Amino acid sequence: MNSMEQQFLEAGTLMLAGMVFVFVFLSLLIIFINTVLAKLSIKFPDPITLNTARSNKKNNKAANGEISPAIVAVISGAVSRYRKQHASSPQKSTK
Amino acid sequence: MNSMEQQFLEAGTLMLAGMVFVFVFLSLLIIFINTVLAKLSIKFPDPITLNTARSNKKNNKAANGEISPAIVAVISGAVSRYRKQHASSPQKSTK
Amino acid sequence: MNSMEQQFLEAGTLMLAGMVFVFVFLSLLIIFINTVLAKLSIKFPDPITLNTARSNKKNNKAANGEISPAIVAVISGAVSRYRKQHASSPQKSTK
Amino acid sequence: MDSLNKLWLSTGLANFELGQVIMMLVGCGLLYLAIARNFEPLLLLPMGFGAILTNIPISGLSEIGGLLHYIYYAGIDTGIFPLLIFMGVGAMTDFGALIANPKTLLLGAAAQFGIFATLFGAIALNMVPGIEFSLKDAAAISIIGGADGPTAIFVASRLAPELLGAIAVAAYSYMAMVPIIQPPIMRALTTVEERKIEMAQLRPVTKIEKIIFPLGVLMMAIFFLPAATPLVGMFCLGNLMRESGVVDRLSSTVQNELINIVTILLGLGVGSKLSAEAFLNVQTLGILALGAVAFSIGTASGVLMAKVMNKFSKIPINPLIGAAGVSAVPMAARVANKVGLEANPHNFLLMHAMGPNVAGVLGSAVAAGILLALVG
Amino acid sequence: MDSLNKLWLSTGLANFELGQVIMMLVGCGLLYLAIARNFEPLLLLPMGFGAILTNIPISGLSEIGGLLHYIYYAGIDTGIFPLLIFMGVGAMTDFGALIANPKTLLLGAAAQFGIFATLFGAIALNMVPGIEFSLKDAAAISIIGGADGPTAIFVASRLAPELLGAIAVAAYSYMAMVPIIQPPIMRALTTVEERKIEMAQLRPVTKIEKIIFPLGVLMMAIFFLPAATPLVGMFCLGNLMRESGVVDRLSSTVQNELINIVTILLGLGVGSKLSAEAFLNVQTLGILALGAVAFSIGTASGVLMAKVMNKFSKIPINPLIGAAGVSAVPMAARVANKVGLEANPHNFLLMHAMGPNVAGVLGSAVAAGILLALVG
Amino acid sequence: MDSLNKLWLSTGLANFELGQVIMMLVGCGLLYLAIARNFEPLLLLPMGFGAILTNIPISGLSEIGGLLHYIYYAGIDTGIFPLLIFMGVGAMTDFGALIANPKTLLLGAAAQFGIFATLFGAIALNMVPGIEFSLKDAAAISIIGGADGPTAIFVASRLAPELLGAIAVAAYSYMAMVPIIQPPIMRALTTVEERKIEMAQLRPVTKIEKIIFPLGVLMMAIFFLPAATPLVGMFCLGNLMRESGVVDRLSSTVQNELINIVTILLGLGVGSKLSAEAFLNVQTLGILALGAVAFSIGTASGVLMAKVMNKFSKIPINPLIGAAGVSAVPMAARVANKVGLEANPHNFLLMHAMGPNVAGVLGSAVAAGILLALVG
Ligand code: NA
Ligand code: NA
Ligand code: NA
Repeated sequence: MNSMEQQFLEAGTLMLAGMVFVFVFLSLLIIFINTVLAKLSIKFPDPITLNTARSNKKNNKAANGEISPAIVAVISGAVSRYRKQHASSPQKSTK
Repeated sequence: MNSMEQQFLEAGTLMLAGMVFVFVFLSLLIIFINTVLAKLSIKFPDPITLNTARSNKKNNKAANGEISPAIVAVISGAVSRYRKQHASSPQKSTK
Repeated sequence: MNSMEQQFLEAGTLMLAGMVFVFVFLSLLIIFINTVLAKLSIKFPDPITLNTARSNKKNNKAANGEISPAIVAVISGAVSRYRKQHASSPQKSTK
Repeated sequence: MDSLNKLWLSTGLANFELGQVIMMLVGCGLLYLAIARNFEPLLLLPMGFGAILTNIPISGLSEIGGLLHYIYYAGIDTGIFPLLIFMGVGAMTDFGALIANPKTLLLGAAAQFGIFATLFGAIALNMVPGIEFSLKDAAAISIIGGADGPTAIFVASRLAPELLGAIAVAAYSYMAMVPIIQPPIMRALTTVEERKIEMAQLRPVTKIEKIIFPLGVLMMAIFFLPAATPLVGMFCLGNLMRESGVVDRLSSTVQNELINIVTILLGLGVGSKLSAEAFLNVQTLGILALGAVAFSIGTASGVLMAKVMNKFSKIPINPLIGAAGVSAVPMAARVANKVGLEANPHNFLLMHAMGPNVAGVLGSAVAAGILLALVG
Repeated sequence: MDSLNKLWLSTGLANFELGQVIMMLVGCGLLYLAIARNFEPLLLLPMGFGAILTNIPISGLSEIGGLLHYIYYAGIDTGIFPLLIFMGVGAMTDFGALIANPKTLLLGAAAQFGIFATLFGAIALNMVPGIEFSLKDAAAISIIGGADGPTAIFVASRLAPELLGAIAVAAYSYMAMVPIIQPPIMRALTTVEERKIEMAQLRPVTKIEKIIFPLGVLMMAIFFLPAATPLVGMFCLGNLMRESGVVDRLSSTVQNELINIVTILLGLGVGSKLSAEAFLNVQTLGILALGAVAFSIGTASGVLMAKVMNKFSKIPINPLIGAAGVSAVPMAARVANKVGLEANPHNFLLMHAMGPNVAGVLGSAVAAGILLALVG
Repeated sequence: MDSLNKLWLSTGLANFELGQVIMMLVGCGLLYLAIARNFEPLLLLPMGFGAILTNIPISGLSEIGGLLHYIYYAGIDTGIFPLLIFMGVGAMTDFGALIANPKTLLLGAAAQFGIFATLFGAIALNMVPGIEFSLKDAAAISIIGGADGPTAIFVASRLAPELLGAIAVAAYSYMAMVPIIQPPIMRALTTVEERKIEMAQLRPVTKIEKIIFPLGVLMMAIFFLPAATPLVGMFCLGNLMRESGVVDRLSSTVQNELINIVTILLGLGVGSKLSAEAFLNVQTLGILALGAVAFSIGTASGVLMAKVMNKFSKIPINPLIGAAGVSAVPMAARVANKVGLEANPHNFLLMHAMGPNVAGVLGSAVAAGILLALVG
C-alpha cells in the first residue's frame, strides 16, 4: 500500500502544481492584456473604415478575391436575364 | 510442357472461382437491397422537403455554407447597384 | 595564397561558363519561339471565340463549373426576394 | 478443391474473433452517433470507420504495409496531425471576446480543475482490481477533462499510446454530449437570479490587439512552459495567420482544405487504435467513467469560479459563462447562452461565453504542457 | 578546358541512350493523347510528363534522393495514393440508380469476365517466345479488364510492380477509348429492336438507403473477402461521407482538393515506372493486346448477360446498358446512352446505365480482392 | 519541493541561452517585416514563426521527434517542397508576353550576371578573417541573385544546407525590397529620354504556342542541362497544366490549396534552420551583404543589356524593363512600370516587363542547374 500512497502523493502534488501554474499563467495573460495590449490599442487605433473591411475579409474564399470575378460575371448574367424578362415593364422606358 | 498445363489449370480454376465469387457477392448485394434496404426505406421515408435540400447540398463548396455570406454580400451590392441605376424608374416611387 | 588564387580561378571559370551557357540556352529558346512556335501558331490559329472562353476559364474555382449551380440558386433566391419586396410596384403587373 | 479451401480461408467468416466483432459494433455505434445523433461527426465518422477497418481479420490494414498503419505512424505517433489541426483551430478562433473581457481567463483556468481532479481519480481507480494506471496513463486520461480533441490526442500519443483509442472516443463523445452533461450541473449550482444576470456589452477590440495577443501567449509559453509550445505554438501560428490579414490565402487553406484532409486521416488513425485488445477491457470502462467525471468537475469549477468572481467584481458576471471554460468550442458557449435564455429571454450570453470558451482552449494547452513536462 | 569537358559531360546530349529517347517519345505521345485527344487527361498528363522526367539521363529524378523516387515509394509502393483516390471516387459516386434497380448488379458481375478471361489469355501468351508471365503477372495484367484506374494501379503495385507502368498506360488508354471500342461490339451483339427498348423510370431512392448501402457493401466484403477491404473500405468511406450529409466539408475536400493533389502525384509516380527497361519489351506489347481483349470481352459479357436477363425478366432491359458494366465511369454509361439514342431518339438510357456502371466498380474491386487473396 | 524544482527546470527562463533570445528577436523582426511592412508575408510569416519555435529551449521542436524536424527532413532536405512550389508558380505563370517578344529572354539572361558575379564576390570574401566559404557555399549564396525563393532554397538545400536559413532570409528580404533597391540603379543608368520610350503593343499569342512553349523549354533543359530538370521540369509541368486547358481542376489546386499548404510547411522548415549556431556569425553578415550586391548587379546588368539591345534593334526597347530580368515576379515588373510612369505618364510598361520577368525565372533555373552540375 506504500506505493499507492506514493502515487496519491504524486497525483496530489501534480494537482496542486498544475492548478497553481494554470492560474498564474492565465493571470499573467490578464495582466498582459490590461497593460501591453491596452497601450497598443490606444497607440494604434483601428482606422475608422476598418471594421467593415475586416468583416468582409473573414469570408475566406472571397477574401483572396478569387471568386469575385466569377460571381460578378454570373450576377451580371442573372441581372441581364432578369431585365430581359421584364423588357416590357414600364421601367424599361427609362433606358 | 507440364508446367504450361499446370498454369492453364491454375488460370482456369481462378477464372471459375473468380466468376462464381463475383456473381455470388453481387447477388447477395441484390438480396441485401431487396430486403434490408427496402424495409429501411419504408420505415424511414425521406421527409417531403428533402429532395430539394439534397440537390442543393451536393454543390460542394456551397454546401458548407462557406460561400454564402460572400455571395450574399456581392449580391446585395449588385442588387443595390442595379436599383441605383434605375433610380428614376417608376418602381422607385413605391418605396 | 595559392589556394586563394585557385579558388578565384575556379570562380572565374564558373562565371564565364555560366554566363555563356545561360545566354546560349535562352538564345536557343528565342530561336525556338521564332521558328517552331511561329510556324505552329500559323498552322493552328486560335478559334475566334477562344479569347473570351479562355479569360473566363482562368477564374479557377469557377472554371470547374463547381460553384455555378450554387451561385445560380442563391441568385435566383436573391432575385425572387428582391421581386417580392417590390410586389406592389407597377412592373409586377406585367406578370 | 485446394483453391476452394484457400478461398474459404481467405474469407472473414473463417477468421473472425469475437473481440473483432464487438469492436466492429463499437465502430458502428460511433457511426450511428455521428450520423444519426450528429455527435462530432467530423471526427467520429472517420474514427468509427477506422475502428471497423482495423478489426477486419486478415486484411492487415493496421499491420506493417497497411494503410492505417502508415497513417498512424506518420501522423499520430509523430504528433503531426493533432498539431496541424490545432493550427487550423487557431486560424478559426477569434480572441476578440477574451481580449475585451480578460477576467474570463480565470474561468478558463478554473475549469482545468476537471483535468487535475481526474488525474487524482485515475490513480484512485487503481484500487479497483484489474485496473492499473501508471502516472503517465493517469495524466493522459485526465486530459479528457480539457474537452479539446487535438490536445487530448497529442498528449495521449505522447504519454499512453495504448490508451489513445479509448481516450479519443471518450473525449469526442463527451464533447458531443456537452449539451446534455452541462445544463443540470449549471442549474444545480446557480440560482435563477444569478442566471438572469445580464452582462455589459463588450468593447470593440482593435486589430493590433488581436495580432499581438497570439504572440504574447506564445512568449509566455516560451518563458514558463516550453513543453506546451508545440501545441500553443501551432495554435498561435494559426491565429496569427488569421489576424495578421496579410496571408489570407494561407489562413483560408488552413481552416478549410488542410484541416479537412488531416481530420479524415486523424480519424482513421485514431480508429486504428480501437482494436479489441486495446479497447475491450475494464480500463476502458474506467476511462469512460473518468471522462464523465472530468467534464462534470470542469463545468462545476467554472461555474463556481464565476460565482466567486461575481462577489468581488463591480461589473456583474453571469455564472453560467463559467461552464464554457471547459472549451468544447463553440458548443459549451452555446449551452451557456441557451440556459441563460431559459431564465431570461433577453439575456444573450453567447459572445460573453466565447471569452471563457477560448480561454479554456489555452488553459487546456497549458495543462497539457504541465503534464508533459512533469510526467512525460 | 576541364570545366568545359565537365560541362559537356553534364549535358543530356552526351548521355542519351536510345531507350530513353523512345520512352520520352512515348511520354510525348501520352501528353498528345491527353491534351489534343482529351484521353483521360487528369491522369495521362501527369503520367506522360512523369515518363519524360524519369527518362532524363543523369538527372536522377527516379533514383534515390530524386523527387519521383520519393513519390513512388511513399505513395504507390505503399498503396496510399490509389486508396485515397478511391475514397474520392466513392465520394463522387451516386448509387441511387443501382439501388433503384438492383438487378443491374448482375450486369456489373458479368462484365468482370473480361478480367478472368484475360488472366487466361495472359497465361496463354506464355507460348509466345520472349513473353514469360507468372501467375502474379497475369493477374495484375487481367485487372486492366476492370476498367478502373486506381484498382488497376493498386493491384499492379501489389502483384507485379515491374509491370505497373505498362498496365497503367493500357488501363487509362483503353478507358479513354471506350467510345471507340464498345459501340461496334454493342451493335454486333444486339438487334435494332433490342436497342430500341425503353426502360421504366427509376423509383426514387431514400436517404437512408443511400447511407446504409456502403455499409452493407463493406460488411459483405468483410465477411467474404477481407482482401478486398482496403479498396472497398476506402470507396465506401468516401461514399458514406457523401451520403451521410453530416460531414459535407470533408466530402467536398475529398472530391476536390485531395483527389486533385493525389492525382498529380499518382500520375507522376506511375510515369516514373515508364523506364526503357521496364516498358520497351515484347511483354508490353502483350499487355496492350490483352488490354484490348479484356475491354472487348467485358463489354460483350455485359451485353450478353443483359440479353439473358431480358428473357427472364418481366420488366424490359435494354441490352446496351450491359456494356456499362465494365465501369469506366461515366464514359461507358454515356456510350450506352448514345448508342441507344441512335436506334431510338426518345430512348434515354443514361440513368439506367449508371446502375451497371457503378456496379462494375464494385465488381472490379471484388475481382481485385479475389486475385489478391488467391494469387497475392 | 522536488516537483517545484522540476517545474522550474522545465521553464524556458531556466534554460535560455543568449543566442536563442537573439534569434527569437530575429524571428520577431521577420514577423514585423511580413505583417507591418508586407515583405513577402506568405513566406516570411511562417519563416519568422519557425525561427521563434526552433529557438525555444528544451521544447525539442527541431530535434528528432519534433514537428519542425519532420517538416525539414521530409520536405526541404528531400527538395520536395521547393519543387512543388515551383510547380505551383509554373501554373501561375503566363508566358504570353515572353512569347510575343522573345528578345526579352536576353534581358533575363543578362540579369543572371548578378548570380555569377556574387559567386566571385563570395570567394573574395574569404579574404575577410572569420569567413570561409567553400565553392559550394559560394554557389549556394550566389543563387540569391536569382531573386527566386524556391530556386534559392532548392539549391541551398543541395549545396550548403547549413547556410539555408541565412540564404532564404536574404533572398526573401531582398525580393521584398526590390521596390527600394532597384529604382535608384535604374535611374542612374538611364536618361530621362530612354525612360520615356514607349513600346509597341504586344501581338496576341495563340493557345498552341503557350502549350508547346513549356515542352520546348523542358526539351532544351533535357538536352543541355539535365541538372536543371527537377526545377525546370516541375515548373513546366505546372505551366503545361495551366495552358493545356484539359486539367483545370488540377491546375487550380496546384495554384491554390497545394501551394498554400506547402508554403506554410516550407516557411516553418526554413525557419527551423535559423538556429543561433547557424545564423549568428560573421558569415551571415557576409551573405546579407552579398545578397544586396547580387540584386544590384543583376538589376544593372538587365538595364545595361536593354540599352545595348536598343542600339541594335529597330523596334525600341525601354531599358527599364531590363531590370525586371532579375525575376522577383511580379514585383520587379511593377517597379519597371512605376519608374516608367514617372518619366512618361502614358508609358505603361507592365506587360512588356512581364517578358523579361518570367525570362528571369527561367534564367535563374538554368543558372541553378549549371551550379548544381559543375559544383554539386
Ligand atoms: Na479546455
Ligand atoms: Na469494372
Ligand atoms: Na531570376
